[in-house]
Amino acid sequence: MDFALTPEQHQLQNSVARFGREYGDFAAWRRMVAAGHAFDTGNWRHMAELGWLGIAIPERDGGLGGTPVDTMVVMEGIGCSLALEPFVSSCVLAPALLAGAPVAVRETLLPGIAAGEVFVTLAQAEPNGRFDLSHVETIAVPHGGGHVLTGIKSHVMDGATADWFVVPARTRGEMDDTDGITLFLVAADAAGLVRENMRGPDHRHNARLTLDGVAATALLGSLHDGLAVLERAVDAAIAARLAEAVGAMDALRDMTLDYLKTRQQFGVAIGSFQALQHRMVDISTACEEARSMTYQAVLSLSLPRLARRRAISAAKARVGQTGMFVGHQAVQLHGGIGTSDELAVSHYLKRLLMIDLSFGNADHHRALFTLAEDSLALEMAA
Amino acid sequence: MDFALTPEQHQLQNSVARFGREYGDFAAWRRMVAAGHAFDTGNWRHMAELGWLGIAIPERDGGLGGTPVDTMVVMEGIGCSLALEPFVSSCVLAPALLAGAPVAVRETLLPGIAAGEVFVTLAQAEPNGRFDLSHVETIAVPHGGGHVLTGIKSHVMDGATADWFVVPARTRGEMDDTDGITLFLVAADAAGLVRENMRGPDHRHNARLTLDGVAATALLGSLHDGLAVLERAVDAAIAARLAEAVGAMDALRDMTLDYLKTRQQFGVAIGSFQALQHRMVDISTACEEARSMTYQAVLSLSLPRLARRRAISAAKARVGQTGMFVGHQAVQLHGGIGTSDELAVSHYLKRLLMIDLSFGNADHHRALFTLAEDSLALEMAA
Amino acid sequence: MNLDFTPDELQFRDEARAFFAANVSEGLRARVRTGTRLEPAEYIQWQKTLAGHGWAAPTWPAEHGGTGWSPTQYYIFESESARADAPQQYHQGLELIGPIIFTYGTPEQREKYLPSIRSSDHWWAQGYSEPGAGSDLASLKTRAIRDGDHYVVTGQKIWTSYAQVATHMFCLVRTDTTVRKQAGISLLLIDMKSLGIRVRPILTLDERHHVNEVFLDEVRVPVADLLGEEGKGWSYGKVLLDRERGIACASGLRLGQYVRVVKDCARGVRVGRKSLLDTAIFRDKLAQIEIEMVALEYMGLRTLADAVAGLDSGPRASMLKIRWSELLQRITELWVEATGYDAANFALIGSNQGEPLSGNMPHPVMSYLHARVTTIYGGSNEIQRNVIARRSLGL
Amino acid sequence: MNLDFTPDELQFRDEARAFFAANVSEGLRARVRTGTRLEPAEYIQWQKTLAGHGWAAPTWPAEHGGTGWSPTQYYIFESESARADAPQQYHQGLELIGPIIFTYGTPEQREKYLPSIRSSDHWWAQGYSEPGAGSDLASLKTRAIRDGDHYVVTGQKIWTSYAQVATHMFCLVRTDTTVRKQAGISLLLIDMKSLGIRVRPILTLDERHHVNEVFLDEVRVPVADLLGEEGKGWSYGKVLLDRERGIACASGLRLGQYVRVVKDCARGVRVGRKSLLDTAIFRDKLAQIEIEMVALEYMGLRTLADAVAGLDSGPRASMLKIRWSELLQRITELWVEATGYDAANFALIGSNQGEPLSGNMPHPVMSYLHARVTTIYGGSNEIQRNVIARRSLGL
Repeated sequence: MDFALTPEQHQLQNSVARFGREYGDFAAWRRMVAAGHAFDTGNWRHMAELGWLGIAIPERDGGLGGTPVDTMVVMEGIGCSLALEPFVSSCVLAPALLAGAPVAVRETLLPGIAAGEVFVTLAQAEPNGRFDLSHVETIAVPHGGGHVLTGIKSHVMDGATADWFVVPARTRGEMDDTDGITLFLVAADAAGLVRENMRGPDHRHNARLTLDGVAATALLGSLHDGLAVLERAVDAAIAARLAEAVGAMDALRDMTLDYLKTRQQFGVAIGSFQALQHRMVDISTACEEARSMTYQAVLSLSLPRLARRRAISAAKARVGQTGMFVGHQAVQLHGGIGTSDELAVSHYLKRLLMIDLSFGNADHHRALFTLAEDSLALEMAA
Repeated sequence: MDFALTPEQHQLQNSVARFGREYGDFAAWRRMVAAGHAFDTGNWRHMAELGWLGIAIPERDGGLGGTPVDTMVVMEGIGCSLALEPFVSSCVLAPALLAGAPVAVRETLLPGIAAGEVFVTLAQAEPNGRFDLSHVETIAVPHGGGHVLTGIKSHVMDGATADWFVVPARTRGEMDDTDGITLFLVAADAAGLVRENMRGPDHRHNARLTLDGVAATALLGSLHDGLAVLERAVDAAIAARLAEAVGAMDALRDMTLDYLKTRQQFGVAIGSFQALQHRMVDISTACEEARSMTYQAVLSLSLPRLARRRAISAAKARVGQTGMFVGHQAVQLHGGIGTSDELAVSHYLKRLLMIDLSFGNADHHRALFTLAEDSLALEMAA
Repeated sequence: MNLDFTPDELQFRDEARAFFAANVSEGLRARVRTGTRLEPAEYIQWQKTLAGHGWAAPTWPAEHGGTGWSPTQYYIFESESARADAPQQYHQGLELIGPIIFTYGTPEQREKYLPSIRSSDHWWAQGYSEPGAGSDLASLKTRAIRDGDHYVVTGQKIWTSYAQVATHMFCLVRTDTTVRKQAGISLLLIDMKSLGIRVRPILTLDERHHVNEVFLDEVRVPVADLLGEEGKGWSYGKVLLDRERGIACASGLRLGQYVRVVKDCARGVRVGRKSLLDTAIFRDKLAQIEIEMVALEYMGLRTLADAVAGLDSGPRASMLKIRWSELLQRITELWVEATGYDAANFALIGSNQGEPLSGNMPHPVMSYLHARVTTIYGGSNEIQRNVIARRSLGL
Repeated sequence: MNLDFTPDELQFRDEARAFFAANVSEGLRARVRTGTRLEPAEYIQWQKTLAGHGWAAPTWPAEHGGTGWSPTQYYIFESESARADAPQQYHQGLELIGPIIFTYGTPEQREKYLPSIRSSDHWWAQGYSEPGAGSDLASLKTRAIRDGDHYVVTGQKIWTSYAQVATHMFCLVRTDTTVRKQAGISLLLIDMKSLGIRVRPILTLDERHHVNEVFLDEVRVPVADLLGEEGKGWSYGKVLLDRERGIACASGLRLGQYVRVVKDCARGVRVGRKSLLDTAIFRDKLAQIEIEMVALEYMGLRTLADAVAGLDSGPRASMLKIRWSELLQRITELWVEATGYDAANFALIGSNQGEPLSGNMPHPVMSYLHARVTTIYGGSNEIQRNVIARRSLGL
């Protein structure tokens, strides 16, 4: 049992930190965002050259076959520098969703993802589904040897820049049935697909898709049985996302501590006030909690389903809460200047808000935690 | 609109304060409790002489016919001095429960209550009923012109010293039906009644009753229709109880503030530490909130049912929460000494804990608040 | 102790209710219900509507053109306004400088400024905070040097709301640098058209422009526009801070508007076969907030009653500011939570850039972000706690 | 980075599991599950059971009669113990003075004291706090004056756990009053049978007697029972405080016991036709606590891993103490809440006085009350935050 990184992971961490220093200039970030870019394509190319984009892709598919810990190391750096690159969607979520895809599909997409030339994301959320993965109203009907899809996918992370979508659609059963969900690959330029692009408060470029008889390019995995793959892929994506949160929280902690030490009011540094000191301690403790939770989430990805689900939902709930706490307190302790768009502080808060929301918020995951907990207890009793 | 007391109420308040100074000695309180007394009978006699016990009793029944505000003034004093006298049960709850009772019953009991010679309380709670007033499993069956009762009343406030119990029992319908609940008067020495006496962590003497074919002395009010009277009486009792909480909270606030100003550590009064100052501010704010909530609860007792229910449940929930906060923080800020049985601080905490619990806790009343809120909205829309 | 209105007050309530029913258009109502700050033009229009009815200055005495209402009438006015989803009045002229002008100003100043505040022909901005003087206002550095009939003002103000549209700014300046801290500070009324004033917008975290930096470079201000006495500006400033908290008290009444909006939002969100509003956990959180709002309302009423009775309400104004801002933040957090993934929709991009989004977006997120400011401005909640500890608890 | 145990560790886990299965009687298990502190006799009996298996001192090196386990083995031992509802060991001798004796003590002191700690033939009490020196230990006043081969000790200690049964007390005393604060403090090992010691019980808010005042009136302590060097007692004391927090880390594992008890309790409570455990609001609160416990567990594991690797874990020990005590309080509050009106049943009175109450009463309330102490003792949570701010954040 240890929480140490391997020498290779240490090297990766150093490389991520160097990357952050070289590319993580906040003024440049603001200019990029103001110019309406979804992310920095130069950054993305560089990440591809460093091999990071293939970390979660098996070696046989042109990737590095890395571990969730490797992904975590990269995501912490991304969180720390507020990078908007679609790493989780294209490089963590998509490879996991394509795990059971036909060889031809894997050969087409995965090397391209690793090279940073192909963008894939998941189009799961529906207008009436809230955060429930099994809520699939989008219908897939057989047509000419394949399937055509009709439905609405209301929030597609990084959807504005994706070339392909993995779309869960219903091939049998009722609205919230766990059975009857099948994963399809849909091209962004497919006929019948309408894409509305929207940016978030965190400046990510997402999309809303309306599918009206869209022909799927391929069926991924087995018919009716897509939920297990979807759930596993989302859990891997959550773990990565939480590492991003940890990076963002640590960055906020550091800049807030620095501000407390330098900002003068009433003739002294405001960090000399005990009430602010104690708040700062609670911020630091929240960062430690989030990091511990993220480690256990990352390490749970190889466990059996229920243990994994319990760990991931516990972590998602708590990192969301601690992230919001740190975000809110960082703004508060900065005072007026913390509410300015010109300072990075509030942008980290917005990113943490979106992370708390992504893949379901704390309330949702507390409920899932309880479900997993009860099922584990039954299993134990049996 | 005003929150001022009348001159008479001011006089009452002064009299209550004087009473508290004369009788509210904590060392004497501890001796009394250690001797196993339920309360101080001398105090009780004195209260009777001052007329307080008849405040909530109509003049025609030998009382003073006072208002809920008068009751509030007395209860604040009781809370402030940690008095254990069964004022709420015998002098607030019982008179309200007897509102629709036959004249003979009223004539027998109410003047005695006002004189401090008769003790009446409510035996409502049942083992499977949690906090629900309509959960009545105790059965009343007609017998020889009256009724006999069978069931268990698991928590009877001040039940150890009561001469009479008002017992809600089911005369028709199913377990949680709102219809079919009838109020009966039962003598403490009735055949078939077994009383187990228990003291609380707050040293109140309560009881658990087992009724096995106990003949009721009288039916109070109308058959099947007791719930409305019960609910109204409990709401009046809650308002009184909250005033007690306000008295206890203010007492804790004052002694904690005093401690902060006198206790020296690291060469200064601990009240000079900003983190403790801010905590003390939050304690004071909690006391203000509790007082405001109690005023609105007391003033709501004359409103139509839904508005009253909304007000009472809001107040019960919030005063419970703020009371626990103040209790916990008072102990915490006192440090080690705050955890000693020899100091009053922890006894106030225990009393506040029991008040939070009495008539249903915060969770219960948040649910009732929502019920009332939704019904009011429907009413408004109609 | 009673909560009943007198017959006169009941009649006034009906009058106010009728006024709001007649004068708040469905469009304006919808705008208010987005939960975001109005544009200056909207504030001005609403102020003119009130002025047309003689209700321009609800807290001012009649002799200065106010309504001369009792605190109870003001409470009725504000609660009917909130109930009708009417806008709040923009307060900086009306509440933060007007009362100082009619209390300490010269007859000329009263005549020159008060009517235009009521009619909203003048828009006042507050020039208090400086980059180095936020919570610690007494350390402000903007200098005013007497030069004949003028002060020559040089310095920098920050977080100045709506300086970009303001016609005037009331401004704390240092007229004497030889004394310490609060002493030596004066209050000037500055015409924003004066030479030497430069306004730099600051975009806030809600991506809106309502605050600014204001640079003053040898701005000449007539001595006639000194408010009160030289060197006493600080004491007037403290009156302002107290009044600012008074506003927070009335703002408490507005929280109900947000709750209605959050309920509407949650009612429309499906969770399985239920609406989000009918799920236990969400509804319980909402109930908790509503209950705390009842407490806030009654703390406000008690403060009001003290005002009617001419009593000092102690630290309750600061407590109200703390509780109101904390509750506003929690309500808006819950609003964002209710919207679910829609919260990610801040603006359309690409071909339909600039078009409105569905589902009331991005108002919940904007309100949430803007609400972060409320625990910072008007004396941060930390400062409020310091003030209560020192002044009221004697710590 | 991995959480896997080695084959040896897995074998040890099985051994520990079997040991607890065989040695924790159903009665003891039930006793532990009441959630209240054991009686001294029960602690002693359990310590003897462990000693009989060679597991008397799980954190001590083998050379001093400890198990010599790795931190991972200790973690396994503690988690299996918690899982089996086994008691915790009483820690004052084992953790608070034993390690100081084997680190700084003379060979004679080691020989005299260590075996009896392991066998629990000696029961040690901690004589640190004084009426005027709680959080501010450095201002303690108990004097020790050298008189030949003895120190003569006069003063007063407070909050001394189990002084009424202790055979020995390790005691901070002032041996030099001419220097300030920490300097001049020494650590003495005092036989509780010495003349001049008087123990006055303090009843705590849970109505139990486990702490005391200890009055020392010219108590003669042999110089041979000075631990380490004169005037350096403070530095050993700091080591003790750090270890005390380390205990809190292991205590985190015990929170699961409470959660099981709360679940059992809530399962038996009816709300309408459901069990309380199945109601959304209660279950959600419990889930929140369980989730925070997972975070605590992993913060503890990281601290443990740092210990294995010989790394400084920074402020995490203080953070663990804060989070553990806060969670324990919330769990016990929820336990009391679950019991409903039964929480009012503290003791039978009248004819059946002293008989046990139904439904596990009054354990929930006693646990809840006792838990209030945990944010105060071992360095109050306020002090812990001060320590983190100063040492780790540099504020």
